[in-house]
Amino acid sequence: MQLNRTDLLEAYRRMKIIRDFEDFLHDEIAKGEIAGFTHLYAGQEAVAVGVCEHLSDDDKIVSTHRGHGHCLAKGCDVEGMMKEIWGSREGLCKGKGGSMHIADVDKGMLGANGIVGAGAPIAVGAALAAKLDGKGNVAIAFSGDGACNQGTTFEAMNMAVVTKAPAIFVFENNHYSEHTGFEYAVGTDKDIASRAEAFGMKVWRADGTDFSSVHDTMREVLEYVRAGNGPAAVEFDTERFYGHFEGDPQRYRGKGELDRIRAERDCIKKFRETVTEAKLLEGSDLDKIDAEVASQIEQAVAAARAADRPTAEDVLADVYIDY
Amino acid sequence: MQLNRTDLLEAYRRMKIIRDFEDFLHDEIAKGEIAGFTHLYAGQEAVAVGVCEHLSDDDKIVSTHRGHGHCLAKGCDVEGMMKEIWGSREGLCKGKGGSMHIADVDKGMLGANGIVGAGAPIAVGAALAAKLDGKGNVAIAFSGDGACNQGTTFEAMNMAVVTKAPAIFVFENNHYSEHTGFEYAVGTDKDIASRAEAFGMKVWRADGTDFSSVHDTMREVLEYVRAGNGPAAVEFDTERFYGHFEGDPQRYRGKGELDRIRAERDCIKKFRETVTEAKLLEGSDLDKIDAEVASQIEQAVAAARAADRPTAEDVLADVYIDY
Amino acid sequence: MTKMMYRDAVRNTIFQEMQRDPNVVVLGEDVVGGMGTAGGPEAIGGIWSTSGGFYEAFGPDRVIDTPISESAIVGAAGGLALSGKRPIAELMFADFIGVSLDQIWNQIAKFRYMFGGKTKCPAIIRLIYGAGYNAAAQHSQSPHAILTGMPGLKVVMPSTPADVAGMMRQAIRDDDPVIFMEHKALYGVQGEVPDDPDFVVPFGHARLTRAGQDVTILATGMMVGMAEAAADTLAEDGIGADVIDLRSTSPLDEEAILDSVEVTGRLVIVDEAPPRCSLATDLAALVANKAFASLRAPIEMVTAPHTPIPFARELESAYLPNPDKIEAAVRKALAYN
Amino acid sequence: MTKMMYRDAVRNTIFQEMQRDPNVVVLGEDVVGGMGTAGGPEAIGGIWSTSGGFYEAFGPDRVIDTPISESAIVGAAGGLALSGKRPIAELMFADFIGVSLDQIWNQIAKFRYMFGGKTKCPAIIRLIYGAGYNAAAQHSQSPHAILTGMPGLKVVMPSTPADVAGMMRQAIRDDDPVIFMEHKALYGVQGEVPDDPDFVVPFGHARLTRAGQDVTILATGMMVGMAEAAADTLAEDGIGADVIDLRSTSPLDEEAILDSVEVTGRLVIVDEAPPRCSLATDLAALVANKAFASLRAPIEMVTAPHTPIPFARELESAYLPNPDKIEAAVRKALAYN
Ligand SMILES: Cc1ncc(C[n+]2csc(CCOP(=O)(O)OP(=O)(O)O)c2C)c(N)n1
Ligand SMILES: Cc1ncc(C[n+]2csc(CCOP(=O)(O)OP(=O)(O)O)c2C)c(N)n1
Ligand SMILES: [Mg+2]
Ligand SMILES: [Mg+2]
Repeated sequence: MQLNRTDLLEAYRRMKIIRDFEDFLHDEIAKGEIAGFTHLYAGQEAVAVGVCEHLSDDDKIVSTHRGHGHCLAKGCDVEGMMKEIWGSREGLCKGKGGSMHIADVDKGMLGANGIVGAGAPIAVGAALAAKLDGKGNVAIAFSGDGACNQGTTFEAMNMAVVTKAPAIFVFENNHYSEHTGFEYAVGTDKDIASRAEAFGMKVWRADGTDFSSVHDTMREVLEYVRAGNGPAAVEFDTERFYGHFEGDPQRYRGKGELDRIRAERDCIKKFRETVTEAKLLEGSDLDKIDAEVASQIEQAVAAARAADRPTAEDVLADVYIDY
Repeated sequence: MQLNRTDLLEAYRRMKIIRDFEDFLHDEIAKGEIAGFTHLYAGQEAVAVGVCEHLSDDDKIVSTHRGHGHCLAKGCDVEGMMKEIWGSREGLCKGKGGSMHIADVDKGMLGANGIVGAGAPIAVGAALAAKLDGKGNVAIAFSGDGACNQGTTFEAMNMAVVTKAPAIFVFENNHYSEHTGFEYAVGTDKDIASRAEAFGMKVWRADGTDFSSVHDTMREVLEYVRAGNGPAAVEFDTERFYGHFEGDPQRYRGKGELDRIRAERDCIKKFRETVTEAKLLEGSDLDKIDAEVASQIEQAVAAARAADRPTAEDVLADVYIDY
Repeated sequence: MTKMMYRDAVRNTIFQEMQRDPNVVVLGEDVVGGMGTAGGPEAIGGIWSTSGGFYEAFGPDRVIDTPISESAIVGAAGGLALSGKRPIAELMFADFIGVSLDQIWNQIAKFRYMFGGKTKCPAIIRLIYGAGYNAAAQHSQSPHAILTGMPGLKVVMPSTPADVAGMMRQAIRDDDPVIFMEHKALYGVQGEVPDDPDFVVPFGHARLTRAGQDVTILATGMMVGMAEAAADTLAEDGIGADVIDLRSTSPLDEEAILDSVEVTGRLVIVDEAPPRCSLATDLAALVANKAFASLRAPIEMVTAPHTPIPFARELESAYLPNPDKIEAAVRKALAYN
Repeated sequence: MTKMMYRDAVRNTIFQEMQRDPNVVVLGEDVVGGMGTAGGPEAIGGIWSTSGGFYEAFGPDRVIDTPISESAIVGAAGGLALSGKRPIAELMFADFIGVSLDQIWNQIAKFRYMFGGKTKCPAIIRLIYGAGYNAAAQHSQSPHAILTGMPGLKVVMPSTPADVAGMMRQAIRDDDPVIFMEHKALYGVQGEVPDDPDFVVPFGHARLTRAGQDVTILATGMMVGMAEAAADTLAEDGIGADVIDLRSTSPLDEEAILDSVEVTGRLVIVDEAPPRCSLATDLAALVANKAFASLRAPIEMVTAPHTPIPFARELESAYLPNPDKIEAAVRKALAYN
C-alpha cells in the first residue's frame, strides 16, 4: 500500500459511501418507493475507487448499467445521485436519466449506460480527445465480464490500438452476466485480459477485492498510458453482493457462495483489516468515517424525499439545445 | 499434394473458371456495360477452391462482398452467375441481387454480402443447424482482414466457441481493406489467427497462394470440426490482383508490388508449375482445361447478353412468400 | 379455453410448437438461465419467464443460451432459418435492435428478395418492448415504426393472451421473417386462450374491440386498453367509437381501417412512440390518401412527444398517451365541423 | 460565388471549418486512405473524394482513419463530442447505420436528455445515401425516416452544392448531433456556392424552388430535381406547382408546407424510400392534421415500393420515383373534385 493516511482515509470513505448507498437502496427498493431497474454495485467498490482515485476531472470514465459505484468514485454528488434515483427534478439528470443514466460530464463521468457494451467506443472517443489535447489525460471504459462479449467492446479495443488512444479498458469480472456464468459465456480457455492482449494491448490482472492491489496496478497502468504508449487493459476479479438487478433471487449461486464471498471477499472488510493490522489507520478512524457516511446517506435520502418532483412540462425540455 | 489426377484437374478447372470469370469482368466493367459495384476475387482462387473442394451441398458457406470466387467454388452455376451480374431476370437471383448478393442456398451458398462482417454470425447459425442435425456438416464464414475488425466477427467467434458450433472462420488476409493496409487497421502484434485463438479456438495458418497448402490445411481443419470439437479458424495469406473495386487505381501499392505478386504469388501459376514439375499432370492437360474454360466463359457471356431483362413488375415480387 | 397470462401465452405456445416441430429452436441471452453456474441450467428461467422448462424438455441444441451479442443472436437466427430451421430469437429489450439492426434490416428482411425469391427465412425475432416500467430512455422504447417500414419483415403486436397465442403460432408456422413484439406492461394481463393446438390468428386482420358510429380509434399493444377505456367513457356520453386493434402493422389491415373511417369520418390514432415518421403518421397518410372523401375532420394523433423516454414516474406518465388524452382527441375530432 | 461540385462543397466546407476551429475532427474508414501501405497516407483520399488533403493539413489526431468498425466510429464520435470536440464521422454508406444504430439512436441522440440537459453532443454523422448506382439492397438505401423519427437528432438532406456548404457549416457549428445526408447521385452536380466563410443555411427552413398555385410538391435530396422536372413539364400545360425542398427533415419547416397547401389545396409528396412509416407519411399526416380545411384532394405520395432495392438497371429505375410518376400524381390530385 503506497498511500498516505489522508489518501487511505479518503479511499475508505469513498468505498464506504458506495456500500452504504447501495445497501440503503437495496432495502428501499424492496419497499417499492423507487422506480425503474436498479443494478447495485456493492461488493465491487475497491475497483471503482482504486481506479478513480488516480483520476482528475479531465480524465474521463464511461460506465455501465451498474454505474453507481463508478459515479460516486468519480466524484458525482451523493445527494444529486440520490435525488436522481428518486426521480426528482433536482437530481443530477433532473430525473430524466435515473439509475442507468447518471452522468456528470464536468466531473469526467460520461454516463452510466443501459446498453451493455456501449461504453467502450465512447471511451475511445474521449481518449482520442485527450490525445488531441496532449495533456496526458486518459479515458477509462468500465465493462463487465458479460459486456466483453459484445462486438462494440472488441471494436473499441482494436480501434484504440490502431489509433494509439490513451484508453484503458477495465474489465470487472464478477463471474456473472445476469444469471449466466462467466465460464459459459466467455468462450476462451483463459481470461478476459488474454483476449485484450490478442488485440495488441498491454494487459494487467489483479484481485479486485483487494484495494491496494487495484490501486497499485492502476498506478502502473496509468503511468504506461499517460506516457503515450497507447491503450491498456486490466482485469479485476471481483464479486457482486446483490442480485443482478433488484429482485433477482440468485438461484444460480452455489450453496453458501454468498456467505463465503461476504466473509472472504468483501473489499471493505479486507481493507479495514489490512490497514488496521498494518497500523496504517486505527479502527476508530474508520468507525468515525462509518458514522459520517451513514449520516451523509441519511441526509441524502431525506433530501431526495423532500426534493421537487418533475412536472409534465419538463418532459419536453432538454432534447435539443435549440429547436 | 494428396489429390488424385481427377481431383487435381477439377481443382485447376475451378480456379481457372474463377480467374477467367474475373479477368473477363475486369475488362468488361471498364467498358461500362455492367452496372453496380463489383469486387473481383482474382488472385485468391486457391483459397475458395482449396476450401470448398472439401464440402458437400449440405455444408454451408457464407461469403463476402468479394464473393464470385466462393460462389463458383461452391458450385454455383457459371451462366446463372454471369446472368446475375448482367442483371438479367434469368440470373441466379433474377437480377435482384447482383454481384454483391449472389446466393444459391440449395448448393449451401448462403450469399455474398455487401455488409462487411455480416456473414460470420449467419455462418454460426448455419453451424448450429448442422449441429442440431448431427450429420457432421459444417458452416464456413469467409472474412477478409478488414472484416476481422467488425464487431460481428468477434461476436460470432465467441458465440461459436460457447455453443460448440461446427463453424470455421476462414480469414483471407490479402493485406488490404479497401485502400488501407492490414498492418494499420488490425491492431495486433501478431496475426488474425492469434486473435481467433484468444477466443478459445484452435487455429491454423497457411499460404493462401499455394493450393496444396490450403487444401491440406483444410483437410485437417475439417476433420477436427466434423469430429465435434467445436469451431476453428484458419488464416490464409493471399493476394488480390485487381483493385478493391473496379475503378480503383491502387495507388496504395508499392512500386512493382503488383508485378511481383503476379510473378511470385499467382496461385494458378504456382499450381501449374507444381503439378507439372511433380509430373502429376501434363501441361497439355491444363491447356485443354484452359481452352474449355475460356469457351465456357465466352458462352456464359453470350448467354448473359442474350438473356431476358427484368421488367417493372418484377420489382414487386419476392419480398414475402405471401402478402 | 384456458385462462392464462400474456407471458404464459408466449411461453406455452412456443413450447407446444417445439413439441410439434423439431425444427423450432429458441436462442437468446439467459433463455436458459444459470448456464455455467453452480445453480445449473434453468436455475432461473429467462428473465421474462417465457422459456421456463424449455431447456429441460428440448436440450442445448434447441434452447441455445447465448452470450451478450445481439448481432450474433439475430445473425445466427438468419443462418438457422436459411438452413431449414425455425429459430425464435429473443432480444430481451426491443431497444437492443440498436446493436443488431443490420442483421434484421439488411440480412434477414432481405434474403428472399436479394436471392431472387429462391429461399425463405422463417426467423422470428421476439422484441420485448414498451414503456410503463420507468426503465428510462434505453429500455422502454416501441420501435415498431422502424421495423414496419422495412420491406421483407412482418411485424405483429398482439395485445391479448389469445392474440399472443394465435399470432405466435402463426409466426412460427409462417415462412417469412416475423418481428414479434410483446409489450412488457401486458405480460401480467390475463385472458382466455383457445385450447385448439392449431389455433392461429392470421396476420393482416385487425380486431374490432368496440363498435361505434362516431369516430374510429386505431391502436396497438398497450394502447388498445387505453383506447378502450376512452371509448367506454365516451360511450357514457353517447359517443360511439370503433376501437380497432391492428394486431399486425405489416401486413396491415387497410380494409378494416378504411371501412370504419368511411362510416365515422373521424379518425384518432393512438401510438406509444414519438410522432415523427411513426405508425401514427403511416395510418394517417393511408386514410388521407385512400379515404379522403369520407374524412370529416382533421386526423388526430395521440402519441408520445418528440423526446426520449424520461425516467421519473411523473415524467413517464406525462410522456405516454393515456385515456384522457385519447378522449380529448376524440372530442376535438368530433367538435370539428 | 464559386462554382463547384456537391462533393467539393462537402470537402471544402469541412476543410475551411477545420482551419477555423481546432476542435473539428474527422473520422471514418479510408478518410485518409493508404494508411499502413507503401503508398502511404492519402495515397488515395476518402473513397468519395470528400477528404482529400485533410490528413496532410491537419495530421492524424484530427483526421482519424479507422478500422471497419462503424459502432466504434460513431461511438468515438460521441465520446469526442462529450469531450469538447466537434467530430465529423463518415459512414461510407448510409446503409451502415445498421451496424451502428445503437450509438446513433441510444447514445448520441439521447445523451443530452438522459443527462438532464447538462451536456451537449455536437457530433455530425455523415451518411452517403440513396439509389441510382445499381448498388442493390445494401448500398442504396435512404434511411432518413428512421433517423427523423429519433428525438435528439437533427437530420439534414441538402440537394445543392450551396445548401451542402451552408448546412455543413451550420452542422459543424451546431451544438446538437446532426445526421448529414449526402446523396451519392448528386455528388457530381455543379452549383454556385457563396464565398462568405460564415455562410450558413439554418436548419428548419425549406427552400421554394418553383412557385405555383395549383399544387404543392414536397421533396428532398435527389427527389428535388425530379420534382422540378415534373413541375417544368406541368408548367407547359399551365399547371403551377410549388416545389418545396425541405432541406432538413428534423427540424421541419412546417410553416412552409402548411402555407403552401393552404393556397394550393393539393399535395404531392415525393420520397425515395419505401412507403411505410416514411417521411412521406409523416408529411401527409402533418397536413391531414394541420391543414385539413385547406385540402381539396387526397394526398398523393410518390415513393419507392415496399420492397428492398433491386440490382438490375431496369429494376432500380422502376423502383425509384421519377418525373413521370410525379407528374401523374399531380394530375391525379388535380383531377379530384
Ligand atoms: C445490449 C444489451 N444486451 C443485453 C442487456 C441486458 N443486460 C443488462 S446487464 C446484463 C449483464 C451484464 O453482465 P456484465 O457485463 O458481466 O455486468 P454485471 O451485470 O456483471 O455488472 C445484461 C445481459 C443490455 N442491457 N444491453
Ligand atoms: C459494414 C461495412 N462497412 C464498410 C463497408 C465498405 N467496404 C466494403 S469492402 C471493404 C473492405 C473489406 O476489406 P476485407 O475484409 O479485407 O476484404 P477484401 O476487400 O480485402 O476482400 C469496405 C470497408 C461495407 N461494405 N460494410
Ligand atoms: Mg458480470
Ligand atoms: Mg482484405
